[in-house]
Amino acid sequence: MHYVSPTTTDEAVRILSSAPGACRIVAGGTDLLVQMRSGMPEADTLLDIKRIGGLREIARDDGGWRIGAAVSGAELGEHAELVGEWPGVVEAVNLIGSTQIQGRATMAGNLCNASPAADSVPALVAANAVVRVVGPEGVRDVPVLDIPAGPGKTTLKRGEFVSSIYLPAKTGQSGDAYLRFIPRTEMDIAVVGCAVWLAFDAAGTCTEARVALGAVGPKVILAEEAARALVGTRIDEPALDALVAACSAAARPIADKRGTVAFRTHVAGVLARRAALIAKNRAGGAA
Amino acid sequence: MALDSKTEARKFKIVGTRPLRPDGIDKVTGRARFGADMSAPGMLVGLILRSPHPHARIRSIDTTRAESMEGVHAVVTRADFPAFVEDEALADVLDNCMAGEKALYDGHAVAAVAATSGAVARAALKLIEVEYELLAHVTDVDEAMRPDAPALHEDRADETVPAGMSDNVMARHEFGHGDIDAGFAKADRVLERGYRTEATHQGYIEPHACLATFGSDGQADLWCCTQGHYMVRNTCAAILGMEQGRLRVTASEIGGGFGGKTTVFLEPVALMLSKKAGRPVKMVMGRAEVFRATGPTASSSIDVRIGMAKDGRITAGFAELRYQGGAYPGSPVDMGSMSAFAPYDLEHVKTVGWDVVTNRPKQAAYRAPGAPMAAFAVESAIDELARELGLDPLEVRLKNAAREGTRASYGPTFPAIGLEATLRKAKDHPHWSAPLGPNQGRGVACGFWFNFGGDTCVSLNITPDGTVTVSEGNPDIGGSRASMSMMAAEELGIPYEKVRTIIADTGALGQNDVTDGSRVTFAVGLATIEAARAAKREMCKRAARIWEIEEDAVVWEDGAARPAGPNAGKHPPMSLAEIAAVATNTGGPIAGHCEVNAEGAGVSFATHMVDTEVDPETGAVKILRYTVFQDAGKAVHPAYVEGQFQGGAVQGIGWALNEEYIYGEDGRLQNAGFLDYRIPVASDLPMIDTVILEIPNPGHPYGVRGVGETSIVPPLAAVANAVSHAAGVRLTHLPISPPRLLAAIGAK
Amino acid sequence: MSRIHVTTTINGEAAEFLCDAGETLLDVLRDRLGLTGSKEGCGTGDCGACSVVLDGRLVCACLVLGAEAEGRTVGTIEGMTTGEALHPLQRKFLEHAALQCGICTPGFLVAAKALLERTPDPTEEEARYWLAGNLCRCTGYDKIIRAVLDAAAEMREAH
Amino acid sequence: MVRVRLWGSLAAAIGGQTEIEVEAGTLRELLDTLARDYPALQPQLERGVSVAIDGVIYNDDWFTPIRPDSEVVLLARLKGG
Repeated sequence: MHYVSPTTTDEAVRILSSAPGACRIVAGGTDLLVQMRSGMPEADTLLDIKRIGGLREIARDDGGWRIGAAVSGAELGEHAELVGEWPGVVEAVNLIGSTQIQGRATMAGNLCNASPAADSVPALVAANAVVRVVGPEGVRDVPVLDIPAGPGKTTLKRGEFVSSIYLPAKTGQSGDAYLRFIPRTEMDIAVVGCAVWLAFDAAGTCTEARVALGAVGPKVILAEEAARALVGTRIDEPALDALVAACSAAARPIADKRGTVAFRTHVAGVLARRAALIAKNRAGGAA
Repeated sequence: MALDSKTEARKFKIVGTRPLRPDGIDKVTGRARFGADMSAPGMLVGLILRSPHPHARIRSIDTTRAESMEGVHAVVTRADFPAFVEDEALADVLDNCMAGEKALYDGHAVAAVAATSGAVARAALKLIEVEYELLAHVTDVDEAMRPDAPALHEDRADETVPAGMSDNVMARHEFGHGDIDAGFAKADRVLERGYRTEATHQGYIEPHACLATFGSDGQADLWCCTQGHYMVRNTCAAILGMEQGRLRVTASEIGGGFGGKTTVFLEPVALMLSKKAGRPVKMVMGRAEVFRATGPTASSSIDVRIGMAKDGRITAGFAELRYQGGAYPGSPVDMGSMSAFAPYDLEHVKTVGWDVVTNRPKQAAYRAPGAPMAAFAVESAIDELARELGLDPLEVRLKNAAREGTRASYGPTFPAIGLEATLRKAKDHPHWSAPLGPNQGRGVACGFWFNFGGDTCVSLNITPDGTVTVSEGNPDIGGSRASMSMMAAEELGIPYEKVRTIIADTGALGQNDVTDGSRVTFAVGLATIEAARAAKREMCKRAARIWEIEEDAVVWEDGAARPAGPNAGKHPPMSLAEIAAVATNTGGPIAGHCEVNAEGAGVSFATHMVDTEVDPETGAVKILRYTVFQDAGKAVHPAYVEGQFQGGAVQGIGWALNEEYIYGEDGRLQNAGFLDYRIPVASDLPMIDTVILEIPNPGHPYGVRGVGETSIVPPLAAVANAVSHAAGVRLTHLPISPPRLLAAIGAK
Repeated sequence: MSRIHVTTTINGEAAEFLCDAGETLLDVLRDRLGLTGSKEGCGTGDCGACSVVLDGRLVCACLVLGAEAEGRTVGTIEGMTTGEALHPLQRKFLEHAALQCGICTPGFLVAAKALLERTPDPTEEEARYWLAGNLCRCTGYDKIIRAVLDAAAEMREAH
Repeated sequence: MVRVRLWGSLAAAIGGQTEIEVEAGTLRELLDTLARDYPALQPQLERGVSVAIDGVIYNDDWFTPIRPDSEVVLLARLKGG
């Protein structure tokens, strides 16, 4: 096994494309090292991206935010401006693991680990975030929704890795929120997760909505029916009831050690309602 | 004489205060050495190969490829151990440490290697070829009791088991007195209900670890984290067929045990690897191994029938308890059956317990083994009856409370006990009358546990400068070195700081029983006091010789020998330090020691009160407030007594709400890690309030009762009662995980 | 397989070691440098017993590669004491009997110190959430939280 | 004579007697006499018992005195954590 820590993306892409055997990216390492311990992936090369220039930066970009792939959850949480604009995304990232995990774990890693229960992914999907992928054939920008392919699988091609995630410019009256259900108050994997992003016109009518569900399918679900239930409403009770029904209908969960099908289906709706109200409040509409 | 009260009325100077613990600095600076913190020159790393199958016959094990790998110094299988171990229980321990004919659970050890590094050892494990013949398995207690269930063993059942039952039923236990049918006939209301609890793990943060060095002269040394290094010595010697005196065991600092370190797992294997390799071998379990292969407690299925009169008097109680204790006989169902109704004064009571084996890891003791699940069932039923009859649950318990003179449900008549006092304190406490909000509920429950005594040795040495060292043989799990130093200082009349207590290795003292059964503060404390008294007698003797007066004309008071009787005041008192300074001249070094089978341990009771809030939309439960009321007899170091109360309560909260062993259809453990085996974290909890009661134990010079275990007995029921009230639906299956609670709310 | 040579700073002192690519910082600290104060309770970042500070960030040493320490600074429990003087947190843990077995104590102390450096006046809730990644099975956390809040109060007064 | 109370499983082993009288002044005499006079108790005695004498539980101390008027109760062997 080899450990490399290149300082440029080009160098990283070259190693990733040419290193013999399996090459694994080390960003925060909080999933990778656990998997290595359980003997799961036989990595031949560990490629640490934290020393690549720019990958630990949070930068303004075209009114939105470009977040380097090696930025930790703790760094995101300390960025007041970002938190002000995308509180739902940041709280989703900050929910991952403990304080110690936050010191290391990255949003890009959470995405590329491709767990159906990843907390940040529904929030990124709701935020319509875009992933910048670098690889042997250059750079491409991909919607977050298109990165996970299924449990543990991504659509990244050999030699590619995520260099940053872009959160679009916050528009007028808009707000996002993410809620998850866990049995304890901390330290658990989401049994259900739900993110809601809402935009309103000056009259307080919802003009746009994105609702995403986690841990209720093999990958994150963009619940378009649920979003339609909200658009054109003032997020009133009938709209919320429709949202709840649509989220429960969109959920395709399995039963496992963390929850039953019935539980996940029901709680998906419960969380959607609660998250929608928080998002509405954050957008400036009185909840 | 053993039958009389040993407790003296006295005013304590040190006992009851809160000094700093003697091992404190080491533990806050990282210097303390735990099981995995020791190393030896030339040390090898030992690792275990474990069965991935819940039940399989081991047809063959081929270790040749592993043995020939570079860096591998020894490979061990069951064939390396003695073929026959006479004691059946010890034979089971060996079989659990290294499988014989069959692998009996997912995680059962089947082979081990010692190699120059962990990486080499891991690679070597992959080269061991085990041929398994897969067998049908069973992990559920009720399923295992069906006559057609896959059988783990043949002909292992006690004579107590009726013919025709499943081969997995190992023993039947029955306790009680009176005529329950007559009792039920007098009831105004009879409640019958079934309860289930899932298996939980002790969850100590320190995985098992040891370092073994076996010399070619047949002498061996072992360093390990254990609740009883004398037990480790005796067990390993028996399993390895060696003499006890040739094995010296040193107890490391121990990172939690709660009963789970009262047996051996790695130690005999490490010794055997070291013997074969001719080098020291260190073995440290990973967390997944701890969950898969070390002592969870039993899971249970319990049916309760209780009759109650309109005024709250319990007219009869019956419980049938079925515990699976993993792959070998010995679940604590007997203890559950004895303790189920122990808090109550019942004319008619009967319990029947069934000990059942399943394809799960061999259960190990867990804090008041067997009692928490029994208390959950009985205390839930009493709570439900009280509600139905419109009675105050504390009043109902007070009305039925066992007190001095009550014939216990398990047989004997109670001496002075503190249950009633805990109930009265609970009733008067502001917690009981505090208002509750919507979706909130309050629960109470009582709990009982025995205390143990047993073999105990203490050697107390007076140094030439008048400081004191106490050597004892019980690993210090939660501050016992502090309490021993306190009792020695109290007895000698010297400052606490003048006494230092250490845990001696097995070569230094006689036999000591395990740190279990809440016995240490009681039994080692008793021996420490006796050792101090012996030293005082010797010091009085020395003073008498110096003063040239009769020995019995000298008394020990306030840390000094003083002439008494007709000689009173004729000589200035001689302090401990002054006597120590001339010890060489007056007969040689001064020591006191005590070797005793400490009998006369008391029993212990507690009442717990908890407020919970339920989220009716998700089934989430929040613990809002918690108060423990427990009798400590005499709290030697109240801070550590509180700590025992709080720790037990929180372990019980975990058991009640989220902790459980989850097995798949394939018989494999699905949550062998702290991520999905969910012990409570700091943000799950409020402060845990404690009220210490002191009803002296007549069997101890200071009135001490063990406090370590009782605190885990009431919380399962207390939490379940509180959640049931908050949710408006009775919860009978622990843990009350959110999916389970939400389903119950949905079904009401 | 060649080992990696790492030069780093541990508890303020220059340190260097050789390690394998897959070796964790926790293994390096414990097995190569003899710093056994950081404990392994799980090896998967779930218990916090191996908490250390890496470039000012609280992390689990079991989830950091030894090789990643190159050129960085590492703080462990062994660096918490200045000479003979205990850190106020260490003293308060003793005074409040905030440890029973003591295996989780180094991790709690390192994590609590990181908390108080960022939040000198934490609420009970903040302390509980910050420390949620540190498991303690003995105490029920009550005395630990009290010790942390008391140490915070004392440290604020000293300033 | 000392009256000894048996727990349910033991009582069943000797035909349902819940109390028996034996001649014993110490714990050892008690256990020896029980083993001799009630062979059906032998398996349990070998597995180990605890004995409550006047409400206090004793395990193995042979010479623990038993008064004629003592309350003596046989118990399953205690195990703790």
